Amino acid sequence: MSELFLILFFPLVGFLINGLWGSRLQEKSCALIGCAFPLLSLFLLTYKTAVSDFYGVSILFTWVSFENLTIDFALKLDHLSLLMSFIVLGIGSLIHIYSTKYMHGDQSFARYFSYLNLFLFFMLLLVLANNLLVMFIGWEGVGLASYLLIGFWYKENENASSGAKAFIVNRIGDIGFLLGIFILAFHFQTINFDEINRAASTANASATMINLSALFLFIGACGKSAQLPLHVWLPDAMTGPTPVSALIHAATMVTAGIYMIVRLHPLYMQATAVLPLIAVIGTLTALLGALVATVQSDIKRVLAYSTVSQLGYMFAALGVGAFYPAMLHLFTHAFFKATLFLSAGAIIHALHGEQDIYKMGGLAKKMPWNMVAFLLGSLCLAGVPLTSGFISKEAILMHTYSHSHSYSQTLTILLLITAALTAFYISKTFFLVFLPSKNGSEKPLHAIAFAMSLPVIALAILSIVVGLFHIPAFMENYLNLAKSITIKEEAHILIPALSLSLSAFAIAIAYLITVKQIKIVPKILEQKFYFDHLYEKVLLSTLRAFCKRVLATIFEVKIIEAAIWSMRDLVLFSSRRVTLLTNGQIQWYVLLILMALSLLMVWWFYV
Amino acid sequence: MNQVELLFYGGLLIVIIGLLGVISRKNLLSILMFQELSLNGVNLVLVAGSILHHNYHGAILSFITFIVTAAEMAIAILILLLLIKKRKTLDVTFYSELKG
Amino acid sequence: MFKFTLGLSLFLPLILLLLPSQKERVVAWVNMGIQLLLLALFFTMLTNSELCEFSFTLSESLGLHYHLLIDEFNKYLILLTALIFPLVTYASIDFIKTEKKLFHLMLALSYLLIVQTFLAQNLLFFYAFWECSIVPMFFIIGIWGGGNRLLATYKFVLFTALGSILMLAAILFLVVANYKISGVFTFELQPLLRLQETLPLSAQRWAFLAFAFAFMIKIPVPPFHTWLPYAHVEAPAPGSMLLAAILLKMGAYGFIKFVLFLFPAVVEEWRLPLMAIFVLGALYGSALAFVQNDIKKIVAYSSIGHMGILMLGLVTPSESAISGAMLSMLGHGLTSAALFYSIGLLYERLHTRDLFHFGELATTMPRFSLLFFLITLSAMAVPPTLGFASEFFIFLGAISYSLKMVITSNHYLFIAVSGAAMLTILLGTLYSLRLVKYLLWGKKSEASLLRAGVRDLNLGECSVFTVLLLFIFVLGIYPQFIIESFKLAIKGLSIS
Amino acid sequence: MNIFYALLPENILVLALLLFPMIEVLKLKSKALPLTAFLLATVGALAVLAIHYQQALEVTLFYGHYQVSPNLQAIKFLLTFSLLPILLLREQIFIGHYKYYFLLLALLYGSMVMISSGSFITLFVGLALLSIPLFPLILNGPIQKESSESAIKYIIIDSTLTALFLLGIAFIYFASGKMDLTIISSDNVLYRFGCLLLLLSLFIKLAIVPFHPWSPDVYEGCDNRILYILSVTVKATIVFVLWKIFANTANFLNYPWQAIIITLSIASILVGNLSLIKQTSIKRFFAYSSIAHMGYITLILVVTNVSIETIAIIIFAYFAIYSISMLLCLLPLGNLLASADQLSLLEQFHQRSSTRSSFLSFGLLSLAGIPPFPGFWIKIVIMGYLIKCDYTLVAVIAFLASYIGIYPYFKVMGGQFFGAIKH
Repeated sequence: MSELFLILFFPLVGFLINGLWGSRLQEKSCALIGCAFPLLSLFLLTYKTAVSDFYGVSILFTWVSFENLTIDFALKLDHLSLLMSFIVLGIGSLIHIYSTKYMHGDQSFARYFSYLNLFLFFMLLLVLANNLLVMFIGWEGVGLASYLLIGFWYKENENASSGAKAFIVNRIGDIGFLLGIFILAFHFQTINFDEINRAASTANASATMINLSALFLFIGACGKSAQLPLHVWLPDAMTGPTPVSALIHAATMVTAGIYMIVRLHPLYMQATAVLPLIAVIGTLTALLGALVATVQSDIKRVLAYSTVSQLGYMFAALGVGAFYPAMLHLFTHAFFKATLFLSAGAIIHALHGEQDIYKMGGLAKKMPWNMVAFLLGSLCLAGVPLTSGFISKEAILMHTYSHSHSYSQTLTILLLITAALTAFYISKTFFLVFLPSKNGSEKPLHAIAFAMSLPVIALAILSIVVGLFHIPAFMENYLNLAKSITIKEEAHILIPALSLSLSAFAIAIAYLITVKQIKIVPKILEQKFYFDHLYEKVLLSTLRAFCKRVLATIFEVKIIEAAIWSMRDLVLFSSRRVTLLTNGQIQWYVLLILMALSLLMVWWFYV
Repeated sequence: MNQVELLFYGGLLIVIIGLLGVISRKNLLSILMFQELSLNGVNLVLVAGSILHHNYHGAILSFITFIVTAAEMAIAILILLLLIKKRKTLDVTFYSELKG
Repeated sequence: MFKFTLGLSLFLPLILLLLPSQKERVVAWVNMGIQLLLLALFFTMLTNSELCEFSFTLSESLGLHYHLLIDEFNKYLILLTALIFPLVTYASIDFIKTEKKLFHLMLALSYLLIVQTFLAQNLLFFYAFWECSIVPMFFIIGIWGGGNRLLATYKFVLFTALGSILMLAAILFLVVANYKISGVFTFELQPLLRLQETLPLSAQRWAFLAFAFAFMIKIPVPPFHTWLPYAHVEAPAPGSMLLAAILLKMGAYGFIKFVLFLFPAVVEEWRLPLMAIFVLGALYGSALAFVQNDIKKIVAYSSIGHMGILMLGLVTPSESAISGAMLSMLGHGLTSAALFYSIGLLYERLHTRDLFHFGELATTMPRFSLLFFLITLSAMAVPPTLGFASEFFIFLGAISYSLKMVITSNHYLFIAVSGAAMLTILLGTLYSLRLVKYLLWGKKSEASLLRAGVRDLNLGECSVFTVLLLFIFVLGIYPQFIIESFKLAIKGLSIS
Repeated sequence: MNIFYALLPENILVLALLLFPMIEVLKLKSKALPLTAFLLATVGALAVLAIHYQQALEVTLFYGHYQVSPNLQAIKFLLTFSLLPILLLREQIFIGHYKYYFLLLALLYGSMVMISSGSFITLFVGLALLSIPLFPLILNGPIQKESSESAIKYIIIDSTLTALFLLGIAFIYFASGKMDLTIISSDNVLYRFGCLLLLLSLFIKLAIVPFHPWSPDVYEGCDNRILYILSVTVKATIVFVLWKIFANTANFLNYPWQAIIITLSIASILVGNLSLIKQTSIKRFFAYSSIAHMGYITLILVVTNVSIETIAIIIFAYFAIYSISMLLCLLPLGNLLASADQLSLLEQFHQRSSTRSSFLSFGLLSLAGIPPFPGFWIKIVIMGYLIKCDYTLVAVIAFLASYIGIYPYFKVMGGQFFGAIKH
């Protein structure tokens, strides 16, 4: 059982070595250490699962024990967390190998690898947690690691500020998460997952408490997985190195929210009031993400917004109670989005940092392998049949369609539209980048090392393979999550037909647009629905102005200081008055005595 | 009203005149004289008391007051001499530098 | 054993007095040596967990017993003081340039007074040491302070003196009331505890107000906090380390010992207004910390925020909240000491405290920025640190108590108050990240005075940080053994 | 014979007093003789007083006009003992040891007579003896111009005081016919007015608020030894006399008396502390602080439900502590006050001589009433007794008034270390 902690602590050891002695070692050994430890834990994980069936909970120590609540630092391995840790470690190691070459020559190379290993440690902690607190520690740790990695090139001010923005938006979500933990701790007197799930399904759990805790946990998930109100940080997080975006902002970190909800799905089954909300927010985010992605010019921002919309898809699935399709989509999305990001990274690396797709062109012949990987990735994303993306997307659409609620029909229509839009913007990007065009730059391309293209190709193959060989069916009974929807029979034909026709139509339009170089950019999309404006100009500046003007000046100075200074002046004024009493004339003193005497005499007799 | 009350109110009147004189006069010497006057006024009251109560306490005390006032005035006048030598003036208003 | 340690801490100032004033380094190292010895003694004494007591009666008729007792509440505060003082002395070796011997004398004096205040069980002696601890701080800020230090010292002295004068009146009132009822004229805490049944509630309210007012000034709870920014900005780095780490805790400790124990009925009756005041104070403090441009002011206002949350924990009658508050006393003590130490280092190198004069410290001072970043983590309450553990427990207690209130007597205000309290985490993140952004990351601003020759931390300075960080992270990861010892203490507070 | 024995301490003083004119007549030029004579007399008196206290001698002489009892002897012991530190303070103006010590002995003799007086007559004699020797002492202050002015002021105030005091005695005698000190509560208007006059005239001597303006001017003029005598010995005798007359008539102090005393003493604490803030001269600073301190001690007269002896002990302890703190303040100053008398002299005092400045700060802190120093404990005792006979509100106001005083004391003390004793 203690191997579980070993798996967890290997990346931590990597972080410590690189962190403390990184600057002394040269680049090669840093890279070696950086990649070795994740691979080691991946190998240990596969060896253990293959050899002995060592699922179950292992407790390290009790973190705290009050009368009615004991929280212990425990890890748990079951099918769900095994799957997630495979994703994390698998994609993580590939990205480590990829970034050895990508970050080649960067002078704080060791620092980069230490942060990556730190991220892996916290992500594993989050995935393998047995109770909400350990998950929260992983949750915040992952936010911290993403803050460090986004602001990795801290020389430019806006990198640091976008890192800070990511961390702050995550913290807003985390406050919700904390509230959820407290409500659960108060109501069920425990925060272990299985105890909560068991207690939630019993009768005496009060509906309001369950709904409240589900809502707040969902707010936490929104913060982390960039759903509608709190999604602003993900596009800005692209200022970090591309492997970072691939690992953190595509495959692993952003999926934490979905994993949490799937982990607590019995609780969410009972939370009948919250599920529709999740579904609606999910769909809206999906739609908004897709819409904005269509007008993005920076290749990484296109992929960022597509991640936002795909996450929206997953949350919509969760909203309608289709937990398994959501996990499936998460699984497939992790692979093909990682492929897209890595190949985009390779492209940027080749074009010496050029990220604007309108300035790229004609890379098909120059980078054939990359083109194939990008093509496969975008096919999955667009949901073309026979790809893994198609299978998971169809599963979600079918479940939303056959969901018994009144609004589920509208949801399905919206999701179909987003599917079409996704197909449109990904194919537009593909055509713009790879089809020969005049504005492509003729500079000699930066050589792409083999170590960079290997992971890209591997991921591309994986994203296709995952779809075939009825792996989804195997996974369904492997995860045995609760199923509450029976799919209507007509859905099997209607949904695939509709989505196919729509995406084909979208790809055609995309081709037309790239050929004609038509560039129509509606204002509202341009401004990303004014969300950034809302946060930056409206919320933050009013808060700062409020604190500065109202609190700092009016309250602090005008009221409190003024009160103190007025007391001081009163004392000084009275002390001046009192000292005037002794004005030096003797006769005044004698007069004072007689006056006081007579006054007291009068008071004496009339009292 | 019989003799004793007359003596009593007479003495009281003299004391009050003495005190008022101290306040109003400008010349230091006259202030001292008025204080002497008020002290003697008190003697009258004391004597009136001893007449009323037929015992000699009041008389003894008035006798002692004579001694005390004499001593006080003696020293006071000597000090006045010193002041005149130094400050060449007896006006009270000049003796008011120490203040605040 | 207890007598020996107390005696040693008593005669520390005298020993220093005898040393020759020319050889400053000798004085400094003797002072630090003795304080380290005291730390060791206190540590050994506390770990074998028998409660040491020491008392002799000064005058029976007046009930003046010089009675010192280490109980669960002040055990860890004593350890905190014993830990912080050697660091402060070490810091003062290179921060204080003039009158070194006098400074070390003042440090020894305040060490003596603070330890006695924590241990005193006799109300009058508690008051005596509480008021006298102003004098060393008065000199520390006054002589070695910054620009307008006179205003800062007098504000500090007058504020705390006003509070303690009212407390003295309340103490006398209690003692005489006890005398009238039980015929025994004593300042001891135990007999006064029985007072809460007999004393009429209205009299208890007045006494409660006087005590609470005195402690609220010291903690600083916003309406009475204006002395803290002045005192912190003007105090020399060791002085503000001492002020933030220990003196603020005296207020909180006093609140537990003399308000929660003496007037539980009044606290019960006014629980909601109290919680509201503390939470508003915390929000106010953190909001102000967000807009300051002077880094010392930022940290000063942030400690107001943290202390507000700590007091919220104290007032909520749930076991996790109170143990969280005790933990946060240690946590805040360690973090604010480290923060002020780092600001002192920066000031000593660049002679500026303006936020925008820094930038790109990560490249010029890599070791400093790593340690500084870890400390801000604890200030922001990020998980593995002690800051997070304590705030987690406080909010856990506050939210579960308010939920209980909602269920039992559907009293919705409690939820609003503890909900608002959660916002302090967000505000905390905002100002800490702003601090880190302008200090560590970003390009060297043109106004920045960062010459190339800024030297990074030497071994000594790093060791100070590592000691503090060690405690922060170890206690953050394993707070159980401290929570364990609070269990029976909290029973005394008869919490549901 | 036992009359001579009972009066032995006073007789020793009289003998010494007689000795001094002899020295003048014989024109002995030796400087040390007056000092030794003074020392011999005081130490002899102290010894005899101690012996009397041992034997618990209890005698009333001269038909009740003169009492001798253990605690009276103890009080006399304190007064003579409080006079000894004068020798430590360096004198500024040399007016001839012979005259100086002669007047001191007369002063001491007067206070002894006043303390053990049995009736108003001896009381009046004592009062006269107490105040007249002070005229020449004040006159010989450091700066001739100022001290002469303060001497004349002191004379005029003192004579009005004796006039009022006598008037009070006359009224009491006229109304009751008796001269002994036991005050009875009668509703005879004249009698009660006489007692009021008596009380207030003694308050003038103590410089309680409405009658206080003379004391800062007088203090500013005289040199620091006389300043010490004025504020400690003279005021102690007056307070003990007040205690003798008013404290033991418990029923006497019904409503109006207590109200008067409380208002006056609270007012004097307030005025004393308030006017400390704007002071620039050191001597005036001590004058106002002594006004404030007198405010505290007169409060003790109001306490009724406690035995007379405890009040005497409290007054005893109060003046002992007060004299110690005054000494702690005056000794370090030494001849600093000879030339100028500005508070600004004290700036950077610490740099000049650290030991003396630390003594001065101890003295100032104990005057301010900061805990570990004696000034604080005695205040606690007084306030404790006040609250015991439930004057809680009075105690709280007294605390707040003393709080105002903390700033000036800290300002002066701080000034030594920080420099710039500006407001």
